[in-house]
Amino acid sequence: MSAFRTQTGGRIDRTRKVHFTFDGKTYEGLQGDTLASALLANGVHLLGRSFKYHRPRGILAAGSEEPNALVAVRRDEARYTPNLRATQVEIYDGLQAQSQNRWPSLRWDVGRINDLLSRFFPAGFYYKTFMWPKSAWKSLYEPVIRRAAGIGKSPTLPDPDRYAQRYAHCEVLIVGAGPAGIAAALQAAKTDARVIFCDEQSEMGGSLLSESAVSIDGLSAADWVAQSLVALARNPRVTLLPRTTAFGYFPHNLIGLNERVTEHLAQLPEHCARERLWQVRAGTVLLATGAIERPLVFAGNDRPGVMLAAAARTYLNRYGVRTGSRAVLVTANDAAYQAALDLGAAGVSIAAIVDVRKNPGGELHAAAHRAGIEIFAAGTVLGTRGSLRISGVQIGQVDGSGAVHFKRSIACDLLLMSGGHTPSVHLFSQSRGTLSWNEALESFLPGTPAENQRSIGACRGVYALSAVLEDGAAAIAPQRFTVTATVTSPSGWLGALPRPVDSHGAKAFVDWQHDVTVKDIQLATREGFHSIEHIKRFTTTGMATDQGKTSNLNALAIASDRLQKPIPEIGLTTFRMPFTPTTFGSFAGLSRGDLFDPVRRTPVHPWAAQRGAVFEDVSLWKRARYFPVGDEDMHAAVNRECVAVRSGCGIFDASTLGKIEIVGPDAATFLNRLYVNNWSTLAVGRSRYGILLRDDGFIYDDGVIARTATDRFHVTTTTGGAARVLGMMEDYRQTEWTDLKVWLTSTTEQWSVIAVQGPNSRRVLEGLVTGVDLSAAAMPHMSVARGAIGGVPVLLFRVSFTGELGFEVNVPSTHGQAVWEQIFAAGQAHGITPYGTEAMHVLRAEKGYIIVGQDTDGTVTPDDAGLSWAIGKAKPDFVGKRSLQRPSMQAPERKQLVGLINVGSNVPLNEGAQVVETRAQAVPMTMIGHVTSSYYSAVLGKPIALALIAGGRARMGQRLYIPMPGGELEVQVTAPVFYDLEGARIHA
Amino acid sequence: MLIIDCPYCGKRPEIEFSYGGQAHIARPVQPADYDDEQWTGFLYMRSNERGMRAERWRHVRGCGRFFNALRDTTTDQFHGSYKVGEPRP
Amino acid sequence: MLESNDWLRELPPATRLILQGAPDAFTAAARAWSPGFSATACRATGSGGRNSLWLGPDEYLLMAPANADYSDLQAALHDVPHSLVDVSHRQVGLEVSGAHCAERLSGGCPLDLDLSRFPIGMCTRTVLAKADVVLWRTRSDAFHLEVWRSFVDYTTQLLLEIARC
Amino acid sequence: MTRQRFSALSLFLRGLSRHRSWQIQWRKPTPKPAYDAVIVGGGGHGLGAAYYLAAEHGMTNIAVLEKSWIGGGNTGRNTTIIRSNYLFDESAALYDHSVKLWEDLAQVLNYNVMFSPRGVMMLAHTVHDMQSAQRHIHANRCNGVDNEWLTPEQAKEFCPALNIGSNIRYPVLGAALQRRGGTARHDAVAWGYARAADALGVDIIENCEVTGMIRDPSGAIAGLETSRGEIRTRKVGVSAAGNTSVVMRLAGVDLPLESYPLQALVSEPIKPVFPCVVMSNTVHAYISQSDKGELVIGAGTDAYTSYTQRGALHINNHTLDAICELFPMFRRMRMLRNWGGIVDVTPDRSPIIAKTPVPGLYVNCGWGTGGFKATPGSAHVFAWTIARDEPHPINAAFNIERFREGRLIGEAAAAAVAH
Repeated sequence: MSAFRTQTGGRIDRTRKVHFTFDGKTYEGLQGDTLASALLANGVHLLGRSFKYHRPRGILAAGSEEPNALVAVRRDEARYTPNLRATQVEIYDGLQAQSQNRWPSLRWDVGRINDLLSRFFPAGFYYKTFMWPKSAWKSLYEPVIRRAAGIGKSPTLPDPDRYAQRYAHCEVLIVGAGPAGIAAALQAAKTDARVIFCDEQSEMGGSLLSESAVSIDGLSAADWVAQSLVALARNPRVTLLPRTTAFGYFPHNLIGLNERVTEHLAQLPEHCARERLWQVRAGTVLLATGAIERPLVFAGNDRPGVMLAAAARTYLNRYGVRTGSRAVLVTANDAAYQAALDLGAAGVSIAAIVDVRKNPGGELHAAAHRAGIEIFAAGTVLGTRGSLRISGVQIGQVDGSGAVHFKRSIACDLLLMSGGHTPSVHLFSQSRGTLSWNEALESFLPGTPAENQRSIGACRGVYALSAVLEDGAAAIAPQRFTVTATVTSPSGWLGALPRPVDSHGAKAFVDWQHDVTVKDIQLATREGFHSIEHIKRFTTTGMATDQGKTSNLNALAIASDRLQKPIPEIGLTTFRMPFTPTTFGSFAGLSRGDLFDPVRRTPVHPWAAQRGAVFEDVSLWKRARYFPVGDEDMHAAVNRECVAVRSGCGIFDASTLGKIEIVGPDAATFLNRLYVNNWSTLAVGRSRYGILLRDDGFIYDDGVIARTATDRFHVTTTTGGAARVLGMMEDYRQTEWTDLKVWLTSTTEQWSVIAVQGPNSRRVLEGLVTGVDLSAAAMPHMSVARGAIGGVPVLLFRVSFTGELGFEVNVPSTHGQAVWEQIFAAGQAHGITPYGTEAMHVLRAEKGYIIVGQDTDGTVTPDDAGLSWAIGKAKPDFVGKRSLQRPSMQAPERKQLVGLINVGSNVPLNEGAQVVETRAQAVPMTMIGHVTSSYYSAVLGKPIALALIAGGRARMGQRLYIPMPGGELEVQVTAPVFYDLEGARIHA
Repeated sequence: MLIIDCPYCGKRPEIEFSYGGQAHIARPVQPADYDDEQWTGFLYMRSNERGMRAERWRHVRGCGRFFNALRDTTTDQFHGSYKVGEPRP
Repeated sequence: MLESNDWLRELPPATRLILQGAPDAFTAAARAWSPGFSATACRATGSGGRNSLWLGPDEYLLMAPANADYSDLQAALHDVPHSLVDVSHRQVGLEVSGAHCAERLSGGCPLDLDLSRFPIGMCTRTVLAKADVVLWRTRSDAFHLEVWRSFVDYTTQLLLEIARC
Repeated sequence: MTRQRFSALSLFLRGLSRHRSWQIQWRKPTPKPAYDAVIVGGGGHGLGAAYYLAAEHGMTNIAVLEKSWIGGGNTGRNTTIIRSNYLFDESAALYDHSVKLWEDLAQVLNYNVMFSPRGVMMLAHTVHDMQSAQRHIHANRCNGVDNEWLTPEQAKEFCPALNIGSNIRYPVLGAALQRRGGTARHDAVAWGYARAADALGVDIIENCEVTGMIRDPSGAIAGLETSRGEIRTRKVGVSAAGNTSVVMRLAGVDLPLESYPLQALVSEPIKPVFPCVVMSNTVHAYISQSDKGELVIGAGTDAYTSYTQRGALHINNHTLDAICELFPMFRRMRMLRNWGGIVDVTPDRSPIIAKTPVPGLYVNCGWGTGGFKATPGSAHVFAWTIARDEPHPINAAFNIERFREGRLIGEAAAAAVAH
C-alpha cells in the first residue's frame, strides 16, 4: 500500500488490486479507483502538459470538469483513445495510459520553450504575424503551428468495437444521481411513472459519495445512498443508468444519453457494444446536475499539486487517497474548510488556510481554529513555487485601503482552492431555457424553462443538503428529510484574486487547458473584443475539451471588471451539446458496412451474382452492370452483350424500375394533369412513354405507362425516382386535386421485371408464354397483355429500351428468379445473353433514348431533350406547362440534345467533356455544351455520343471542338439517333 | 427530433415525416391566367417567417397524409396541426 | 438467409391487398371482408384468418393466407370507386417475439412500444433504423413486421445485430 | 486614424512592453445621423463590402450595422471550406474571383486569415458521381479553375485516413481534387475586414438592430430606423444571411428565400492527421482538420426552416455514420462541440447579389451552405454594385429577375441524382 493511501475508508475495494501502466511504468491501484485516484495514491501528480505553453499539469478536479489531466488509453493496437480525463477513466487490470502533448517525455518536454517565450505569444498572436512572405504560410508557418497544436494523437486503425443505440420513453427522466436526483427518483418511483435515472459516474450518489460525516434520516450518507438505490433497482418501472452521460438536450424533451458499457472492464465481452446511445423522450426532465467548484485565479495556480478543495476531499473520502502531505487551503467560502479538516484528520498537515474574505467565521472556521490551523483573513495568493509539483506558496493580505502586501511564503506540496460553486446549467441552457443572473449567489441560474423540465438542487443554486433533498423530492411530491448539520456557504470569489498593482510576469490561469491567463483576457478587451463571444474566440478561453466548465465564469468576471460592465451585460457564451466529449461511433451506432444503408437486391440478384456479374450502386439498389465471361474486361463484355441483343436476344433485369399502380375513375384525368402527355387517348392494353416535369418546367422523371383497365394505369418510373415521384403524386392528389377519385399504390417490389430484347425475343417467349398471342399484329409495339409462364401469371409489355423487338415480363416477385431461369433456359437455342446496365446504356444511346439524370440534369425541358413530340398540345394544363411558356424557356440558344460523332478518332469522348465552337480558345473558353453520354458502339464499330449543345438542332453537320488536356478533339453534330434511323426493328 | 402531431395518428417522431414547406400556397386552377410575376410568386416566393409559420408536413412513414401545422420558427415549438383543406386556426 | 433463433422468424407467404377509397368503399368492402375495418386509427381487426390493418384514413392493408380468393371482395366493391391492389409479393412478414421483443425493436424504432402505449392490435407504418416497416403488435410479446422484400435482409441483419450487442 | 501594422516585429516589440500598447482593432462609434451608405449585417460579407466600398470606391462615410456582435452569424459558425470548382460559368467566375482574393487577403488586410490551400477532394461513390465529377473537371479546366481526377489509390495517397476498401457500403471510386481549395480562419475574416474598414473610417456599430426602412416619396431608400436611432442614407446594402427575409420585409421586398438550420461539429483536438478537405455528396459529409487540431465536420441542412440555430440529433447521427464509414479510425474520436447556423437558401441554390425593386436597396443573400468561401469575392462585387448602382460583370447573372425569367443557375440541380 502506497504512502498516500489511507488505511481505512473510501469506496474502493481494498482486497482487489489492479495493475496498470502510465507512460510505460506499472502502478498498482484498487478496484474502484479512477486513473487519477490511483496515480495520486502512488504520489504521481504530473499527468500532462498544457496545450500552448506545455506547462506541467496535474489534477485539478475529480470529475468530468477536469481540464488538465488528459491521457490516452490504449487497450490494444486498434483500441486507442486520446484525450480522456484521468478523473473519469476507471482502471482495470492491464490498462495502459499515456501522457500527451510532450516530447520526448512528460518530465522533459521540449515544448516548454513556448512557456519561456510566452511573452511573444499572447492571445491571438497568430492573427498578427506569419504573413510574410506570403508563400511561407503554407510551407512553413502553418505546418509548424499544426504540429504544435492538437493534444492527443488520433487512433490509427479502424475501431473494432460496436456501438449500439436505443430509443426510450419515460414519464420522468432524472439526470444526476446526487442527493437531489435520488430524492426525486424515490418520489417518482412511488407513482406509476416510468423513470429513467442516469448519472455520468461509475457509482450513483454524486456528492454524497464524498461525504464523511453526514447522516440522512438516521443513516450515514453512504447507507442512505445504498438503501435508496436498492429500492429503486427493485422497481421494474425504474431504469438505473450509471456511467451514462446526458450529453445533449434536444427539442421536445429528447435527451441524448451516452452509456459506457464495457470501457471499465478488463475483459471485453464478445459482441457487446462498447457504448450505447440512448435517445430518451421524456414527459418531464428533472435536471439534478449539481454544481462545479470554481478555481481561484492567481499567479502560478496551475502547478501540479494545486487542486480544487472538494476534489481533494473526494480523493480522500471516496478513494482513500491523501493528495499531499502538507497542504495550504485558499478559499472564499466556509464549505472548503471541511476539506482541510478532513485532510487534517487523515494525517495531512494543514499549513495554513488563506481566506479571501475579510471576516470569515462560522462553525468550520471555529473548528479549524480549534485544530490549530493558522488562518489568514483578507488573504490572497501572490504566487507559487515548484517545477513539476508545487513546493510552496506566497501568501499576501489585503489591507483596509485595498493594497496588497506580501505576508509569508509557506512550503507545501498541496494547494487546495475553492472559489465557490458554479451551478451546472449546461443542459438547462441547451434546452433553450433562459438563464438569469443571481447577484446574491453570483451565478447564472435556470430561469424560465423552454420545455417541460425542472432543475433541482445545486444546479439551481440550492446548496444545503436538507434543502437539496427536499428540492429534489418536491419536483414530484414534497417530503421532509432529517439531516445532520452540514455547512454550506454560497459565498465565493469571481475573477482574479487581489494582487499588487505592479505584479506582472507570473501567469494566473483562467483556462488551464488552453493556457488562457488574466492578461490574455485583458489584452482581448484592450483590442476591442468586448462581447464574451469575441473574448472567447480571440483568447480561446472556454474552448478546450472541458468547454470552460471551470473557467467561463472567471473569464466573464475578469472581462466585466476590465470593461466596468456588469456580468450579464458581457453576456454568456452559448452552451452547446455535448456536455462532455462523446464518441463518434456512438452517434453512428450500427450504421456501418452493409447496415450503413439498406442494400436492396432484386429477386434475380442471386442468379446474377452466381453468374459473376459486376454490380453497381444505383440509389439503394445493387444492379448488375455487366456479366464478364472469362477474363473479359468491362468493354469486352459490354461489346459482346450489345452485339448479342442486336443480333439475337438479351435478357436484362429491370426490376428496380419504380412502379406505381394508379387506380380510380379519375386515373386518366390525374395523369393528364401530371404528365405532359395525353392519357385520355390511350386505349386499354396499350402503353405510352410519359414525361413528368416539376412545376418549374424541367424534366423530373420519365417512364412507360400502361393502361391495364379503364380506371387503372401501371406507371413506371426511374429506379432512383420511384419514391420521390410517388411522393410528388401524393402531394398533388392530397393537396391540390382533392376532387379526383384516384388512389396510388407502390408496386415496385410486387413485380420482378425481366426484359427480353432482340430480334429473337419473340421466339424465346413464344414457347413459354401462355394466353397471349405474341405476333406483331396481335401484340404490336407498346401493347400490354396478361398471360402466364409456367403457371405464373405475368403482365407482359411489348416495349423496348434498346430499339429492338422486345418484351418486358412482369412477374410476381416471389417467382422472379424461377421465371428468369425458365426464360434463360428457353433462350439458349436463340443465343440469349444476360446483359447489364452498361450495355443497356449503350443500346439506348444508339437509339438516342435519354436517361433522366444523365442526359438531363434538372435544367432540361422536354424540348431541350427533343421530346416535345410527347407533349399533349391540346391539354389546357399539366405540371410544368406554365413555366415552359416563360420566354427564356423557348429561347433558340437553349442547350438541346444532339448526337456527336468523332472526326478522325476512334476513341469515345469523355462523358462530361465540354464543347466549344472554335479551335484554340483561350481560358476562360466559351463553352456551348457538354457530352452527356458517350460509348463505343460495337454494332456501328465507332464511338457515339449524346450532348447538350446550345442551339444544337440548328447545328446539324457543324464541326465542333472538345478541348482535352492532351489537345483538341473534333466532332460533328448529328441527330441523336445512330442506329436503325427508320425505327423499323422495333416494330418487327 | 421534433414531435409532430399528425391529425390522424397523433404525436409521432419527426423522422416519420417529410417536410413540405410553406402551407396555403394554392396552385392556380388555370396557371395560364397567371402572368410571369404571379407565376414566379407561386413557384418561388416564400414568406420565411421568423415566428409563427403555417407549414406542410407529410406523415410519409406513417399514415401517408399531408397536413398543415403551426410552428414557431424561433423556438421550433408547434402550436397545433390541422388537415388539408381546413383553415389556419 | 435467416439464421435460426427463437425470437425472429420469417412468416409464411400471404395474400396482401391494399384497399383505398372513400368511406363508402369500406362500407361496401366490409360486406365481403369479415374483419371489417377499424374506424380507429392505427388498429388492426381480424377474423377467420383475415386481417385488416389501418394504414391511413383511407388506406388499409388486408391480409389473408396465401393464394386466397378475394373475388367476393372485388364483387362487393364493383360499383364503388376504390383502389384494390394486390401486393402479396411486395413485402414479407417477419415476427419478432419473446420477452425482449420491444426492447430489440427499440434499437431502431422511435415509437414508444410499451404495452400501455402500443397495445395488442395496434399497427402503424413506422421506421426501423433506415428501413420503413409496418409494425403490428399481435401479442404482448410479439410483433408482426411487414417489410418490403428488398429490405428484409437489412431488417433481419439489423435486428440480429441489435440483439447481439 | 493611423493603424498599427501587425507583423512579427511589432509582435516582438510590443511583447517587450507586455502588449500594453495594442490599439483597439475597431472603434466602438455611436451611429452618426447620416451616412453615404449603410451595410446591414456585420458578417464577413457585410464587413468585406464595407471595406471594399471604402478601399476601392472611396466611400468612407459609411457604416456597418450589426444587431449582435460582428462575425457571430454564419461567418463564425461554418466549416470554413473554400473552393471554386463549380460547374456553371457564372458560379465558377464568382467563386474563383473569391479564391483569388483569398490568396492574398492576409497581406491586403494585414490580418492573418490563415488561408490554407490544402486541397479539397470530392469523393465519387457511384458511376453517376464519376460522370458528374468529370463534367465539373472539364468545365473547370476550360474556365481556368483547377480540378483534377484522382483514382482511389491517388485519393488515399492524398488523404491517408480515407478508407478505399470494398468493405464499405459505397466504396470510393475516385475523387475530384481542387488543390487551390482549402480552409481559412473564420473569425479572422470578420475581424480582419472590420479592422481594415475601420482604419479607412468605416463605422462598425455593434448591438444595433435595424427595425425599419425609411423611403422617400419616390419609394427610394432614405434611411433606416434602428435600435440606436434613425440613420439617414440613400444606399442600403443588406447582407444579413439567414435573417435576410426579415430585414427585406421591412422594405416590403419579398425574396425567394428559405432559412434552414445547418449544423457542424468538431472533435477534440489531435495532432495533425488529416491534411486536406474531403467532401462526399453521396454519403453526405465533409471533414477537415483545423490548425488547432480539431476535426471539423459538417453535412447538409436540417429538413425544416428554422431560426433556432440548432438542429436535430438524428442529423448528427447521419453525418457521423458517414464520417466513420469513410474514416473508420475516427470512430473512437469524440465530438467536442456541435452548433447550428441559419442558412438562407434560394430555389436554385445559387446566391443573389443584386439591386432590388427599391431604388437604393441592394441585397446579398441566398448563399445556402456555401457562403464562407465566397466572402471576399461576394463582398467585392457587392460593393461595386452598391457604389455604381449596377452589377459587376461577375454578379450580373446573380440577380432576382432570373427566377421570373427561368434563367436559374442550377448548381444543385446539375448534380441531379441519376436514374
